[in-house]
Amino acid sequence: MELINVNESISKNADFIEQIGIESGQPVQKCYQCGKCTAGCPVAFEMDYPPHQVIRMVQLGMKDELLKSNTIWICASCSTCSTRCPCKVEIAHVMESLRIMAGRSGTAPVGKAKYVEVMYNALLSTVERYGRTYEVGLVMQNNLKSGKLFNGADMGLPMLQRGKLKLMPSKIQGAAEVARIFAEVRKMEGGVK
Amino acid sequence: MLKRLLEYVGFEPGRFQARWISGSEGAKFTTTIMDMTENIKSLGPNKKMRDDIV
Amino acid sequence: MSIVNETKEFNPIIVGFNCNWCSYAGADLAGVSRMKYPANVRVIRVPCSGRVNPSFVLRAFQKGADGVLVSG
Amino acid sequence: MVAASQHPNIQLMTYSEVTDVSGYIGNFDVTIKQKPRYVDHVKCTGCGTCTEKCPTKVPSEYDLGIGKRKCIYIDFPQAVPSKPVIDAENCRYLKTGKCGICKKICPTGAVDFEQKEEFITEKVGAIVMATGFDLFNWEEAYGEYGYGRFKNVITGLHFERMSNASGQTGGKIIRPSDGKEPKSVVFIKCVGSRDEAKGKEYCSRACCMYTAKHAHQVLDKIEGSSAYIFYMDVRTPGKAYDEFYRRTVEEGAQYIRGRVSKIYESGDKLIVMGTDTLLGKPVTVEADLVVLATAMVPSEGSDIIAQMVGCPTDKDGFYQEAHPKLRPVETMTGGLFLAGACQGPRDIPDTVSQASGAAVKVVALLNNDQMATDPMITQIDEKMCSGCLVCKEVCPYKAISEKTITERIAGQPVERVVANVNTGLCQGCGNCTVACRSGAANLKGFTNQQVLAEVDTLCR
Amino acid sequence: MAKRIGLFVCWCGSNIGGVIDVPKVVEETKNFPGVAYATDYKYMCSEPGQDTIVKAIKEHNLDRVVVASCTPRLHEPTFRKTISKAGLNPYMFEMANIREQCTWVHSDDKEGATQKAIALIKRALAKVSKVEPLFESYIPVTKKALVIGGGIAGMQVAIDIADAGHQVILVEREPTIGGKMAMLDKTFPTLDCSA
Amino acid sequence: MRYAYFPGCSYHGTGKEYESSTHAVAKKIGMELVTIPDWSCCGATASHGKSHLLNIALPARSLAIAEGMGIGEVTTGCAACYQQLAHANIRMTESEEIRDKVNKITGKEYKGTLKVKSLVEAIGIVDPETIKPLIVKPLTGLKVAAYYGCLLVRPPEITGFDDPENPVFMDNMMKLAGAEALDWAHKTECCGASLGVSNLNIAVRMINKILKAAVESGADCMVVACPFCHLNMDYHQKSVNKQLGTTYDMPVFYFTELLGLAMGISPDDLGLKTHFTDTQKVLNQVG
Repeated sequence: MELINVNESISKNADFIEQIGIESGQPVQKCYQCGKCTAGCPVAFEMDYPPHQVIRMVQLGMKDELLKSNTIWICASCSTCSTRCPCKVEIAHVMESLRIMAGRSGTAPVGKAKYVEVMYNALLSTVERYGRTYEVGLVMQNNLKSGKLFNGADMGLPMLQRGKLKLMPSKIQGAAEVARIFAEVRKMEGGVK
Repeated sequence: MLKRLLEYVGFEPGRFQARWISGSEGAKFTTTIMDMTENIKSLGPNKKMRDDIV
Repeated sequence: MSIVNETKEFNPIIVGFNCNWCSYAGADLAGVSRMKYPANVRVIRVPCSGRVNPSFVLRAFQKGADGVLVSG
Repeated sequence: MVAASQHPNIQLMTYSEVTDVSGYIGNFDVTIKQKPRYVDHVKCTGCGTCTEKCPTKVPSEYDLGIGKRKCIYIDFPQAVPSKPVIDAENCRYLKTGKCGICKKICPTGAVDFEQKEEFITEKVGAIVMATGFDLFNWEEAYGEYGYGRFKNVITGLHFERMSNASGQTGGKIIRPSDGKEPKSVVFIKCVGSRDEAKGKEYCSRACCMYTAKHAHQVLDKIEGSSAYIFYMDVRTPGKAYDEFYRRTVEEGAQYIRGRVSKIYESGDKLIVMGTDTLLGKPVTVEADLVVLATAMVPSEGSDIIAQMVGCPTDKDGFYQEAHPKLRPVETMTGGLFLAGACQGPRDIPDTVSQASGAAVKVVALLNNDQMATDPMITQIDEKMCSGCLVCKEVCPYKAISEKTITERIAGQPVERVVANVNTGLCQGCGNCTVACRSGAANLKGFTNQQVLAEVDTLCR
Repeated sequence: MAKRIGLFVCWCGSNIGGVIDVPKVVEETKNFPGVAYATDYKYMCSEPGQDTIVKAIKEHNLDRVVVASCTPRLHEPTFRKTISKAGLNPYMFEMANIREQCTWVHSDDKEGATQKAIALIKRALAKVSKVEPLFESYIPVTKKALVIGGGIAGMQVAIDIADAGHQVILVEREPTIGGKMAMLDKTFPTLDCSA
Repeated sequence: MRYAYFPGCSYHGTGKEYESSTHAVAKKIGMELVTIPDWSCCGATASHGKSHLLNIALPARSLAIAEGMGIGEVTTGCAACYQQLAHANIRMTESEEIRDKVNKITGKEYKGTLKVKSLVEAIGIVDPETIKPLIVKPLTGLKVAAYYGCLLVRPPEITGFDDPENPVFMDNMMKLAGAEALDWAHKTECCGASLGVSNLNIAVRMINKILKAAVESGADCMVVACPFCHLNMDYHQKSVNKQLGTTYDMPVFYFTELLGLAMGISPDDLGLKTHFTDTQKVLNQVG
């Protein structure tokens, strides 16, 4: 097991600890590790670090491990943890901020986390192009990128039969406006992919 | 209220502070003094109300 | 009364009105713990921050204080 | 309890409430309301015939609703005084005028439906607040634990009533839903305590120990049982406390470090969803009974008494001591002392020591025929006082009253109201001197002139 | 009558004397209006230190005293007693806190600390020039106590006061005393019965 | 009762029957739903993993358009859209700084005058006396497990209309429709949402837990108020059976569908044919 030098970790990543506090707006230092977040988390079973450990790692400045962890992507943002936290830490917000930071730092998620990221990107890129989600395009792009070519292919036919899939994307009139939103945000934040 | 009065006569608000510091908060006292000193240094000397200048 | 020498580094005079039970004790504690802070604050002990009459504060400014701290 | 009731120097007034307090240290005037008991306790011998025959049954407050009591009742067999009272809210006779069985059968004729509430006034030199605590109302806050909808989720106090031999179950621990003996019991600590979001930020101090005791009782009394305790920290700072806790662990109690996120019913079991933070994994436990260690909060009505006697409270409603370390049993009001959980959560050993501490303070005061007062108090210059009495409003100690003086103006006697400071009540805070517009109020030892001289010198 | 102030500056060993220039401080403050006598001593609160004060009051006919040493929260009562031994009203007294709020916190700025000590002593001198004798008043005490609440705390208080020979009224709103404790089964850590 | 209506991207996709039943029921109870012209995607669960600003700006565009319609309140059937809109609305009303920044990004002026309600709330607050006479075919005897999921009720700072631990709005509506609303364990457990797309093997375990609790409670069917919940509970039920060897056959309805049935709207008009689990046995049961 890896030995962690605590003073080094905290001093090296002081900026990171502060940044997470600012971006998420959450009083991460208040956490006293009761674990209620993990106890109620519906996806904890798939995470490499359970939610309460993620908060602990933020407190200790373990940036590299956090940004590489699959937890921040597996988190379904259901906010069960935030709702029940005795210290009023909205853990789901912290997870979001970590995802955003991971994206910014170019840390590529792997495995299951990768699929989540690919799906998010696929969804957003259809939105950027058409203004709305385009399900067929989304699934196709998702599968191409995630390498799971036939994922959900068995879903397509029954969906189609029930009229639940439109093969062609519907572009809204204001699609350019939506694209502009993406562009502006990129300009402001400098390099959101 | 006093603060508003002071501002009214053109006084920089940083010069007057009211703080709650309990008997167990020595550190808070220290930081309050340090912050205030810095703050007032940047404001410069109090010239507005001094008897000898007015 | 001395006029502040503008060429020297400005060292403000801060007058503190400290409650005997709270912040005066806090200031003592800072001493006991050997903390360090600038020597320009001078404390007047009052029985309670409620004792501080606004006129005291105004008087301090009139007489040349650069800052006043009332703490309870 | 018997010691307190039989002491020749103690006048015991049960079923009574303090309704008014005035005066100051050494000289308080108090009014006490004696609620009607409808039983003459001089005539009553405590034979208990009436409680046997009373036809009305209501849930027992004493047993927290687990059991029932009669309408004319004694709380529990060892109660002091061991004489019954009639609960007017539920008594058939008092509500409808019919029944009166107790009156008919009482061998000494002690039942008296005509009793009215009485007010007694007393003069005392010191007052001790010992109003105790209540349990945090978790049913209102903890939806994830079922809002009290699950019968087999109970509090530690309920558990005490079940394991107490004089309780309704005769000391048998059962599941309230079906009366069966629980084999798997889960304890959850810090319910309401250390929970800023739902309850109180503070630690309730006694729960770690009584939960260890409960776990011990489960393992001791129920054969083949298991006890699981969800905790964040085990706090055992008392003589022989940690040894007790360790013994419970060695007896087989499973301590799991983590909070419980949710409890739900599945069949006749309760599923407890928690975490083992030491393992770093979520866990579930199947339970027959869940016992919550709920937070201690100030007892109901303690705020009313606080207002009556002028006792400051902290942000959680506990009575505020004069100084947490140096004057823990005194208050900022002279002659008013604190004992027990009304000042903050504490266990029995601490309560007893604090109570003795408060007693010494009272005795030290009462040993004197008269007492010196601090001279650094407010002085009113009656000539300057305009009688506006703004000072009276701002005084936190209710030390200022109005007084009528007679002056001679142009040879004519004229009556005029001025402020008057009670030297026993004034604590020398000086709030009045700031409020005083005419400059009549001055604080001896910290006069305006003195402070201004200090200011002048310092700023030079 | 002209005021005759006595000023006593304490070294507190090296606690004060090691940081500020005590003789200089005395020199700078002894000409403050009203000061009739000024001196310094190693430990003002020690018995010889207190004797110095008593002697000086008598010899120099002082009517009020300033001691510059530690926080008044520590030794104000001590010195009040000292000067009343010398026949002064104990309230004709003021302290300047040049330890906790000066030398201890400014040991890295000796010049600043010295200046501050002078200012603080002058403050005390200014205040003491304005003080007047104060007298305690006396109020009678009713020898009876009221205890509100008949739980474990209330019962214990009542018994202890009663044992000391005073009357106690113990008020409980429920029909029985005992409070929460009476509801308990055995009590930790000894598992003895609660009732 | 007039609302600016935000259909959400699944309106003619996977959540088609929600859309049709919503309009059918709204018409019955006299609720006017005016679709926000040229609305755009709210960002769903994807944008908050990308950028805090984008996450507010995407829904802000639709909010700005809706504000221009002069209707004070916005509603949407989709729980995810609801939360995105409500979240953006709160952030933009709370802080002028964020509002100005976001308005600059969208190029549209949103002043922050709107109220955002979920469809559950919008219909839930309708006076029961208005709905009662419309119930012509009460769902007598039908045992319903109302499933709220996450985003309708959490986090309470944003949603706040119903209890996050034991919500009752849908239960009350089902009772109004004559059905029996069951008290069951997992009303607000998360179904996995988009994990159903990206990592189905994770989602099936989450779905399984919820379905199991619903079956244990003795429910004849589940009722939901979110296209994602529906997709996971309904369509992926079969995936759960396949992957975990279970044999669930639990019909899953949108609450608007069951309300519609009770109001006598034909199953075809409600779009009941397009479910993946068989709805026939429930239809038979309620006649």
